[in-house]
Amino acid sequence: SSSNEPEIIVLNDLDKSNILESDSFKSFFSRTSKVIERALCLDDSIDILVDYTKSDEESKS
Amino acid sequence: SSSNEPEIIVLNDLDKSNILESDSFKSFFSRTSKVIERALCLDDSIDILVDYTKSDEESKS
Amino acid sequence: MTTDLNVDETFKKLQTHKGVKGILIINKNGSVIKSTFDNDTSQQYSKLILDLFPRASTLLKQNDEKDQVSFFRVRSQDNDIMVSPDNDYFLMVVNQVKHE
Amino acid sequence: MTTDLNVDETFKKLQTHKGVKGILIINKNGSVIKSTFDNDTSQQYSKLILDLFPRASTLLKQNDEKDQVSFFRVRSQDNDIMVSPDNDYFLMVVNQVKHE
Repeated sequence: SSSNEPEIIVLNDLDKSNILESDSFKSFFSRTSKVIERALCLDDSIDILVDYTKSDEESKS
Repeated sequence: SSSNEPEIIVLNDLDKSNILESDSFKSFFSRTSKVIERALCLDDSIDILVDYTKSDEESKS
Repeated sequence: MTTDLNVDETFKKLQTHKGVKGILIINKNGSVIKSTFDNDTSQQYSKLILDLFPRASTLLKQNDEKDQVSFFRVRSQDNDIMVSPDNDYFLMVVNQVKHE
Repeated sequence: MTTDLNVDETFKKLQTHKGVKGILIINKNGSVIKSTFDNDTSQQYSKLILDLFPRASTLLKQNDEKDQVSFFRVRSQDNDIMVSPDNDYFLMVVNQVKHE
């Protein structure tokens, strides 16, 4: 990492707890966890990097 | 773009033509076009950003 | 919008999804809100996401200047790192893709 | 590995895919090999991809240092920019996602 980056602020447990309980966080997590969940399900069903029309050896080339 | 980036070399038509006809390029394009094709088909079938359990208004929030 | 989401339950649900190797939630300043990774790893990922996100945003805006990033992912042969941003926070999940 | 791929046909096939707004092929130095975009736009996208790719790679290597980027994508609500790298080249497709 380059040294001109601002140092990341480390939150204490109370700060984290307050954020986790806030409506803005819950709204964010409700929506984004569903997006990720659907992306995970797609990963489970189809791997776009695999060419199903070929043998395994060729698809690893 | 930052000015310390090397300027992109502009290829002439002959250079492009030679690349497009090379085996290394064809191998690249054969594989990656299939990856993108499968990704496009997934985009057509499932939009992971849409929450199908909600009304449209809520999913736009 | 108020929700009655149980954050712990939803987090655990993601965590128990087959193949999931880790979950990280950070705010837009990069501070770690919740994570399955150790402190150093969490901070490393945080810096990388903050470095990547504006460039992902610029790429999208090249096509439509009003576009905002809703999701990005990076795949290797075996792993998938997915990031979903929304207003003030980012959710990142590292998933090991199964090959059948 | 020799192939008898017809580049023009495959390129056109991608191009006619419903929703596809543009296709770009560049080499790892950012030079444009083939594109549906004008010169300026192609070069802009090229610079952005070259800026994004090493950061995507670093993100993956955080999880597994042997991992190499096979694919990355960025989604907005309406658009999807997909990039697939392989050895010496990158293929990028901009797709407008349909909402049904």
